[in-house]
Amino acid sequence: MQAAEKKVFERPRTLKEVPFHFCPGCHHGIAHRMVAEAIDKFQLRERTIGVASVGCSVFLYDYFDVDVIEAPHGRAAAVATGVKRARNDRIVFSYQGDGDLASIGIAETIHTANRGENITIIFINNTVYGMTGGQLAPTTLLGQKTSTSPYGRDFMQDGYPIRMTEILATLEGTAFAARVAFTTPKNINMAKKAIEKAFQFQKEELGFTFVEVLSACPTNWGLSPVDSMKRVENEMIPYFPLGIFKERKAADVL
Amino acid sequence: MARIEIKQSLCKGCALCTTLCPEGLIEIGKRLNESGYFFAVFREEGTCKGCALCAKICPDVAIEVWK
Amino acid sequence: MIQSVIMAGFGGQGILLIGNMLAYAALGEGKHVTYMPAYGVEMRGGTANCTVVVSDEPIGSPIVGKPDAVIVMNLPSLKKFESWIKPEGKLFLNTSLAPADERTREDIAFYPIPANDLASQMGNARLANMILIGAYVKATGIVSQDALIDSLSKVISERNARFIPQNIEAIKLGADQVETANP
Amino acid sequence: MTEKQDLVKGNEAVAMGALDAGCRHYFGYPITPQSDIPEYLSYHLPKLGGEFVQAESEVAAINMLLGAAATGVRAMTSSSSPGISLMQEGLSYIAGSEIPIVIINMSRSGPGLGGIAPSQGDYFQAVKGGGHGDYHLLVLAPNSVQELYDLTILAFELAEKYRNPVMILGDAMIGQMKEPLLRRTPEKIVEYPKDWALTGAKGRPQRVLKSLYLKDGELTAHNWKLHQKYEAMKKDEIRYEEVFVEDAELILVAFGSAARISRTSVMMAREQGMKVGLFRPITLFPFPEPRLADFAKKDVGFFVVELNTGQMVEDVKIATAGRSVDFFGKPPGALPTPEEIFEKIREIYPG
Repeated sequence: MQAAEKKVFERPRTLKEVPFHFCPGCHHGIAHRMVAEAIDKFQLRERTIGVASVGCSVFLYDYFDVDVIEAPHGRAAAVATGVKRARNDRIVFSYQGDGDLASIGIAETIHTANRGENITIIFINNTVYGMTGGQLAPTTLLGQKTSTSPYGRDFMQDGYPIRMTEILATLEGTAFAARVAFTTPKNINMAKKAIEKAFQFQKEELGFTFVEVLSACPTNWGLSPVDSMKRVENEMIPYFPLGIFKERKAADVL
Repeated sequence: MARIEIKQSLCKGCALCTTLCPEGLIEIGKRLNESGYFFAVFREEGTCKGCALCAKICPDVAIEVWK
Repeated sequence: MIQSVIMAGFGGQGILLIGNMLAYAALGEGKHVTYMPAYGVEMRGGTANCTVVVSDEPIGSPIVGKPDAVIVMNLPSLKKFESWIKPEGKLFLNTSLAPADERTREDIAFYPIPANDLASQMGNARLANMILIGAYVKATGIVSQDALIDSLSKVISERNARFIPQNIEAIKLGADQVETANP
Repeated sequence: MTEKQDLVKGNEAVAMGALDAGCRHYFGYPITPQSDIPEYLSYHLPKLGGEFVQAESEVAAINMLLGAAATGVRAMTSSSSPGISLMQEGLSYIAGSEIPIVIINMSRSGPGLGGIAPSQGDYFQAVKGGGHGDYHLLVLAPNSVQELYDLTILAFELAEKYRNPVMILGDAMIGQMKEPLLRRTPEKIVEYPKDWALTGAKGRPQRVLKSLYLKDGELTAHNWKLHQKYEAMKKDEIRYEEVFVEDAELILVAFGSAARISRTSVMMAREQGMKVGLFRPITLFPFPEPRLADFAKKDVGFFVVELNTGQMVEDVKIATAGRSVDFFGKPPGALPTPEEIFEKIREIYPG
């Protein structure tokens, strides 16, 4: 007799059963799923408070079945700090794009990490401002054409793409910092583990946790979803190497 | 025997799943869904191993896997 | 009954300290009181002044254009505030640092007190402010000398409590100057 | 007077009021002339199990406040004019998201870096919105150390009652002055339901606090809802103080420090037999417009005194439409003396 059929992959409980508004082939959906899976894995849904940022991911509350507060552009890390300080037994995460986190909000990002706030930031780096139509981002690659760098990013004009994970990994308050991508089955698994670890670290109160996700933006890149995935692999990863850049073993005891 | 279920209403036809399926069992179909996308379809030919790579790469969480 | 006083001098002469003492003394006697430190660029310029108003009734303005009295601890403050004093008001002048002949008003009561010299004779030049506030309280009767002495414990930290007896001595010495100083 | 009175600095009275109102969360950034507030709270909050965070900027501070208050706790920040300008973005979001917070502006002088002298140059910013969008703060203007304490406690209640940011608009004068304070700790902290607070969606549907409304008609409805709230404040929350207004032929209108100084000028005028009164708005938003309109029905002149070149005077003119309104403005530098204002009264006093 054949064993009963079992569901081996299903939508995480924390992710509402509604279609994403993201463009076809956008990696936000994959990152959303992995965050929801991490929340489910540690049974955190009922004590999680999400912080939505300004950008394509602003509708966080439409997809995550958790309490959510919306932050002004760039301020998600400060808002998350406030939430955590008021409710230190809750799990607090913000989800931010590269314009939000690495440009207008870089001060909040760095100081939140430096204070070792026990929160998790999921950082989506797709090298452009997605929601406003593909303008130059702090992470735009050299030579990359965007709607405000029509001749390609030139370091004489716009400086260099910023590597946030490396910067944050240097800070004492950071407990975990990793960069991941979804380009291969191996990378997908690594990404899932990194996001889980970030939430696990927060649960264990080890300090600030940060996961940078290299993400495709087929619409603003003008590439198909499949070609966009190749661009992440062939152009982004060489400049933004994947891996765990900081992993604290235990909470600092001073 | 494993199989997948693609929720056609969630699918946007990005085709990322078609690139990862080791057995080549997924393709973009010829029909449009309610949102106007040619959605991915599963060819039920019996060689699916239930590896779930298609589901893991799907940006729209449109795939469920049964084993 | 409402009385106002402006106290002025260099930063470090203890002007704000004696302003606070007077305010605490008034509070101790159940009076209404406001204490307003000088605020502005002067604070950064090395000078200090404050205004204290003491009254039996609720006080309106903590800022005073025509004070009943002025306590002056240095020459620049004399030049700035002498003209503000109400007709028939009182000027308490530290003549150690602001010569008596620099003053111009004849319509006010004048209390020339060589506060720094007296303090030095006591062995502690920092007591000049206490001598002046002692004289002011004696001359105006705005609060009792006992209330003023009681206020020392409010403004002097426990760490420096051992200096309180010296301060009391200086207050009394200041009070003694009133009769000799008053014309 | 009771034995419990102590001589307290205005800024410290605010901090004491916050603690006695049950506020245990403070986020701020140092700026003259209000740093006594964070200094006091950084000492006391940890001992009370609270949180004191010195943020990296005023921008971060107001957003930490947004996050903390979103969870339903009483939270506060304080700053002074340039810092308050930096907080305007956050205030707009907080008003739009209907999160109760208390913000103290011990205002100094501007524009720009301006100076540290007392000023009332932030009146427009405080009462007309300040940030982008169609919103108001509820604005309270204390004029004594006691009122700084009492109104800070009230501010927390009103913030929760209306789910709206409440601003205490003081200035360098009342923040720095010392007066006797009676610390009348409320026996019971007045609180309002927090069925909106983010605490984790345990056993209830998800809650969201946001200011983005993109669906058809949603934002229109949201703006009208906020408007209704401001109308309710106008109906129920107007506060003012009157001195000698009954028979007055000339009514001084002033708030905060300017009112405090003017009060003495009014007494001087009364001693000279002049029928002069003082009307002091305590709420600047909602502005006591109806009461001023009542006076305007009588044959009475108005004289507005402000520590600026003319801001509240516009609201007085609206409220007293048709009446003569004189103005004496004193931009930052030296504070006006009561004698100076009295001279102005004498110039314009009828007859």
